[in-house]
Amino acid sequence: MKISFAEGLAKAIHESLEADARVVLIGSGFMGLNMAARKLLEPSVQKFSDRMLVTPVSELGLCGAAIGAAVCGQRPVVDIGTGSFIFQAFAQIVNEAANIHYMSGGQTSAPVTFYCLAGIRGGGAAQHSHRMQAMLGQVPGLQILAPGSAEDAYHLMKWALLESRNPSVFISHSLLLAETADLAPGAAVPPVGKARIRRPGRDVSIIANSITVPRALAAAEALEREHGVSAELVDLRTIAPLDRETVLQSVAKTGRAVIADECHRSFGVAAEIAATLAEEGLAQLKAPVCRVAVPDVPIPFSPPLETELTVTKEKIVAGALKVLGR
Amino acid sequence: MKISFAEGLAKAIHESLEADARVVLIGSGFMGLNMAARKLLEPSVQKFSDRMLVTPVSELGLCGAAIGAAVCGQRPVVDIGTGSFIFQAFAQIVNEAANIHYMSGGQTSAPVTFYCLAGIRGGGAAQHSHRMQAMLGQVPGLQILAPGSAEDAYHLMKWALLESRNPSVFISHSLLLAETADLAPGAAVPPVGKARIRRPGRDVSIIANSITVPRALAAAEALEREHGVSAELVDLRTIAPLDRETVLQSVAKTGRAVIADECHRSFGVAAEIAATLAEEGLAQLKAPVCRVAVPDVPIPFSPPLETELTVTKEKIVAGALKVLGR
Amino acid sequence: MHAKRVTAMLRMRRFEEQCVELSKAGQLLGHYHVYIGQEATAVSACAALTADDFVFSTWRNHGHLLAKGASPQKMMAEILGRSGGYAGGKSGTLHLAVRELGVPTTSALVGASLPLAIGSALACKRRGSGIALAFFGDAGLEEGAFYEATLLASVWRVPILFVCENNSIPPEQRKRGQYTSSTLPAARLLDVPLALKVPAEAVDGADMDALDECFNRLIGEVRSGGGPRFVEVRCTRWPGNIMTWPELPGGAWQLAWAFGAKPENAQIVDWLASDPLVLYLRKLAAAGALDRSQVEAIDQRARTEMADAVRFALASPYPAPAEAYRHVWA
Amino acid sequence: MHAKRVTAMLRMRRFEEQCVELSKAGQLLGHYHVYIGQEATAVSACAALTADDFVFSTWRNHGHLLAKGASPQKMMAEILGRSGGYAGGKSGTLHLAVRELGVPTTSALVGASLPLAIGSALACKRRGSGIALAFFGDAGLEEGAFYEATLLASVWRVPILFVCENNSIPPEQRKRGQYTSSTLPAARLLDVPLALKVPAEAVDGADMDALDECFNRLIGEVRSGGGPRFVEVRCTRWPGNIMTWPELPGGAWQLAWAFGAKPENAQIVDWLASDPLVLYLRKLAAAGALDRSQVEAIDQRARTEMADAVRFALASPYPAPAEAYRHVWA
Ligand SMILES: Cc1ncc(C[n+]2csc(CCOP(=O)(O)OP(=O)(O)O)c2C)c(N)n1
Ligand SMILES: Cc1ncc(C[n+]2csc(CCOP(=O)(O)OP(=O)(O)O)c2C)c(N)n1
Ligand SMILES: [Mg+2]
Ligand SMILES: [Mg+2]
Repeated sequence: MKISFAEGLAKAIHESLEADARVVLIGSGFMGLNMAARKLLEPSVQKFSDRMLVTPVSELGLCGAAIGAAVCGQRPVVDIGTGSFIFQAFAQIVNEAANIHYMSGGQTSAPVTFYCLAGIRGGGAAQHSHRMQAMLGQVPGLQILAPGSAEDAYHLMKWALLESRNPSVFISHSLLLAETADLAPGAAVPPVGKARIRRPGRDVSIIANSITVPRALAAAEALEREHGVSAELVDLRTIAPLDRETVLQSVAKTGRAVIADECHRSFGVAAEIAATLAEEGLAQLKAPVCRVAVPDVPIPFSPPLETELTVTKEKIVAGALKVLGR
Repeated sequence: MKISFAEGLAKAIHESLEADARVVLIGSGFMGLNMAARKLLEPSVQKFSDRMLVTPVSELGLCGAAIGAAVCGQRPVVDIGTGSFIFQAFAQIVNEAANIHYMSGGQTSAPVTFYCLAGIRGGGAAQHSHRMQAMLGQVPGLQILAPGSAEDAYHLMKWALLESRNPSVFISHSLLLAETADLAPGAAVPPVGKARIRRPGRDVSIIANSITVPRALAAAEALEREHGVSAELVDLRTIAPLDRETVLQSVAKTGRAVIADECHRSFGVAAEIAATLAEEGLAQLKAPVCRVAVPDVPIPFSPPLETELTVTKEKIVAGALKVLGR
Repeated sequence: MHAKRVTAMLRMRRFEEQCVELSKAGQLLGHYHVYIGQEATAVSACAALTADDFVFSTWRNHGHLLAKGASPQKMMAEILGRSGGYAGGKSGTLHLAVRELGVPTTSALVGASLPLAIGSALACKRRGSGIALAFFGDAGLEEGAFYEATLLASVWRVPILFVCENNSIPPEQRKRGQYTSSTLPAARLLDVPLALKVPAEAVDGADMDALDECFNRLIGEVRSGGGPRFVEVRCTRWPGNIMTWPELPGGAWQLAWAFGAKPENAQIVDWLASDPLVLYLRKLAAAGALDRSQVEAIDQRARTEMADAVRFALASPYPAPAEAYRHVWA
Repeated sequence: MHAKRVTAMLRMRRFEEQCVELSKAGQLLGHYHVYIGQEATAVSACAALTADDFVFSTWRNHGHLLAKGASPQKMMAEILGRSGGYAGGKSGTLHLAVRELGVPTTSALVGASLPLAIGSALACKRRGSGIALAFFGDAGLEEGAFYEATLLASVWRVPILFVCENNSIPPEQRKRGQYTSSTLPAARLLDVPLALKVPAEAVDGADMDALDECFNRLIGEVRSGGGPRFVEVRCTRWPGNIMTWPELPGGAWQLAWAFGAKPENAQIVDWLASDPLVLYLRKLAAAGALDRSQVEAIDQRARTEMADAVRFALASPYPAPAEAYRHVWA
């Protein structure tokens, strides 16, 4: 069954509402400004209106309430809207949700999901384009889900809503909503925390997450087609837990690593992967690693400026050729 | 002249208030709960009471007001208190202060200083022990000052209050307040953004910031004394700008790197340094780099548990011996 | 004075209509917000300001900037992301700011400009000149940032005027006290600032004379050291603002509508009873202060000016890619 | 019932005195906060709660937990960071929580527990049983988190009682309406929740009977679906809480003070007029409801129990270092 990322989200939300009465929606704008995608949620909005809460523009309060409800037995998902609004709620997410299980000595858990549409989306400018997966990587106790495909949008959302025992930040991306994939019923799904090899290869490993997954896939195909390079694509799927093992195994095989990540270059997801390689995979590295990330610059509105900073297929190809010494 | 870190701060604040009428203090608890250190600020509190604002417990509002005042010609420093309270103000610091210059196309600047006492301080537990230098490293437009010595506490604070043209987060540390150093009048001070070689060495580079600077210095001395190892200590001083060049030069000389950092291990300062080495210093590395950082675990209250997670002299020594293959 | 006000309002309206057209034509990328139906507020409030004052706005800033004297050409170029814009294309519509006109920075986050505005007022108080004025929407009152900013304004007694443009008021309730916006549980929106001892009142945003009286008085009080003031401007949402992306229901606004002609679109017919421009024009005409031909001349100039602004903007090149790396650091 | 209340209050007071002593002796590391002078509030409020209810507290949580029935031994062990504590030493005093008693998590950030409490109340509403009660200090009203939480409570009409323990009220103003705490600019602290349509009132925190009446009524209203309620408990700061680290000015509290003996310390003499325990004991004695010897027996048991708690805690080993890695993930 071919589904889109947006369909995957809508399906996961609907099925979760059906499966567990403790699932509550705090907000319902999961598709952002994408009107077509919004329609996909209509059936849930209709059928489960009593499980959706009216939401003033109070991100801190809403996220805190979601945590409190989770702590007391519900399984809420709160729609933060654009990823950049997560900063309004940082105190609750970073200093409450993440710590509750630990500081209660394991007495209490908070299976809450914070959902947002993060990333460089076209015209979002400096204040609506944040990617926060790396920042949140500094927060032990938070799961960071960053699906790069429709099937993972479905699987990870459903897992977060029905199975997870810990707080999760679900990082969606406006520019992924229309991506499609096969949702094969009964196909094996890697456990949460395990990366996926989206494409096997021999010459170079490309490590990607969220929006960079389809771009890296396109890059890998171009590398094959145009340069005879066999690139392996590792889709991290989750930033916490981070599947270092799969990354190390892939690089052990290829000897070369390009990390494609939409975070800012410094202190980004690419930094953590590169550091892991410097620490645990050094002997396998045949060439310096290459981070293909967003420069350390706020996101400008003007389209050509935004494009200049964006991680594209072309830049990933260039990164791969560089680590291959071509 | 021997001064303590706390004296350096107090001296910088006092001299800045004297030198520039635009310097305003929003809050005045710069020394936290350290009563002795608080006394050092008394003269400023007395003399400049009209330049200190009453502060309700409203971190978001206070930081935002400081930014607004800076934008309109003042040079405010806002005392956030414990570093963990910065999350209350994240929306203003991360999404306003950092972006103002850029998104106005260079029209407006915001020379504001956000001050806090961050870090693992003994008994702070999960909610009062945050180190945020790495998280903030994902925010282009923010300067991150993380002095590890009394003289840098003085120089960086004075620079932030009187000279800086951009917003700065000044990361102080309760456990550094009593550290002393020589403040030689007329001694050359490296420009902001330049690391200091605190101790030259041949066999291994130790890269440190904030509280890990004195601990790494002690480790370097122990390495020399007890193991005949000559360790070079690079004190980063600022996390943004980050002086990658000095790190690369040091590692080019020693071939080995240990990064001592109080952030959580994943996505921490150590990750960015290790990534830089994997990308730009790979050929010089004679051994895998070693991160000596805080495990990805919230900070527990209980003293032995806190100690278990803390970056100590001993762990830095062990890290150095490890990269030396001993 | 009347002609000046009418000119200012018509310029805003024609500017915004150009934005809608550009968006439809695919030239204006991303989300944007227009000020149609709220023009009287910016015109009246900014008329009482001086060059020393600071103004803070939101995503819905076009009218505020025009009222402060910004160039429609540079604004439009900015909105289209061109090098000739005020920020060289970096801000777009969301963060339009003109420092030299007292608009140093524009936040597009709900409530976020309010703490900044308090700091600006603090700077005014410290240097002994000017005041701060913050325009914001009714949803601003749902953010903790609004609350903390109000608290600080009250504790520090800084010279700030909070101008909450409540554009969710149905026509019949525009002049009455009840609060009818989104999700604030207050009986009256004013009750929140009042609880923090910030004097607060409401004014009809469709009544230019009431606005003038109100802003002159409140800005006078703030300027003379009276501390913060809060005003809720009650206006009725223009039907073109109800969709996610602004549209022009019934086409461009027609001057004839102010002089008896009836729009075809029923929503517009209803809304005209709340249109500050129509109400003002009718009042002026009734008083013989400004006749239709004078208004037509003003409108013609406004249309020409805004068409020129669009031409200027479209002719302005996009910035060179290397510009992306400038202005990270001052 | 009287004996039960006196017992509860004395247990809290003797527990806190032990904390001060342990801190002086260097056994209690880090900052901590004691509940002396506010005991009547927790005793009265928690008496009206059931096992289905949830309680949220702050850094000043010892009294609240004891009132909910927590074991002084496990509390003290936790406060000292020992393995026998409720969180195995991980929480310390700041985050003391006992899930099985309805205290699932304790935040030590000003205002931060309030959104959590709203969510808890939402959970109660959804499952159809229980209510949430949030104890917090007067500075909580300075945080945007308080504002947003109150707003949500009002919009969602969830069953929550906000209990603001305003411990900054000078004795002569304890019963009057004026707000005298830190830096909130409101005339009355109540004005803020009232503005958001949350019914609010004040009660004298030194008057056990007034507290009982108030909490019984308000919790009844909340429990029967009346939506949120807010109460400001007005109490006078105990002199030992004025320093950065708590002290025992004039030594441990003496029962004789309730029966005519005069403390040597002048601050304590003044404060006794606001001590809920002294006032309650005098009232009971005057009414012949409880005599001195009965109280002495109660006090003796409380002292013994708390001395035992300290012994238990000191005998409890520190957790093994490997424990640091447990409970990051559920
Ligand atoms: C912190 C934050 N949350 C959410 C948004 C998304 N958002 C943009 S405009 C808007 C509604 C604003 O309504 P109002 O304040 O009444 O202003 P209006 O657009 O009606 O002028 C929202 C929720 C945002 N920009 N910032
Ligand atoms: C967000 C945050 N800011 C600041 C602090 C530091 N702090 C701890 S207690 C306190 C004062 C609290 O006063 P109040 O709420 O009246 O409670 P009380 O201690 O008087 O019971 C402050 C400012 C904090 N813990 N959290
Ligand atoms: Mg509105
Ligand atoms: Mg208090």
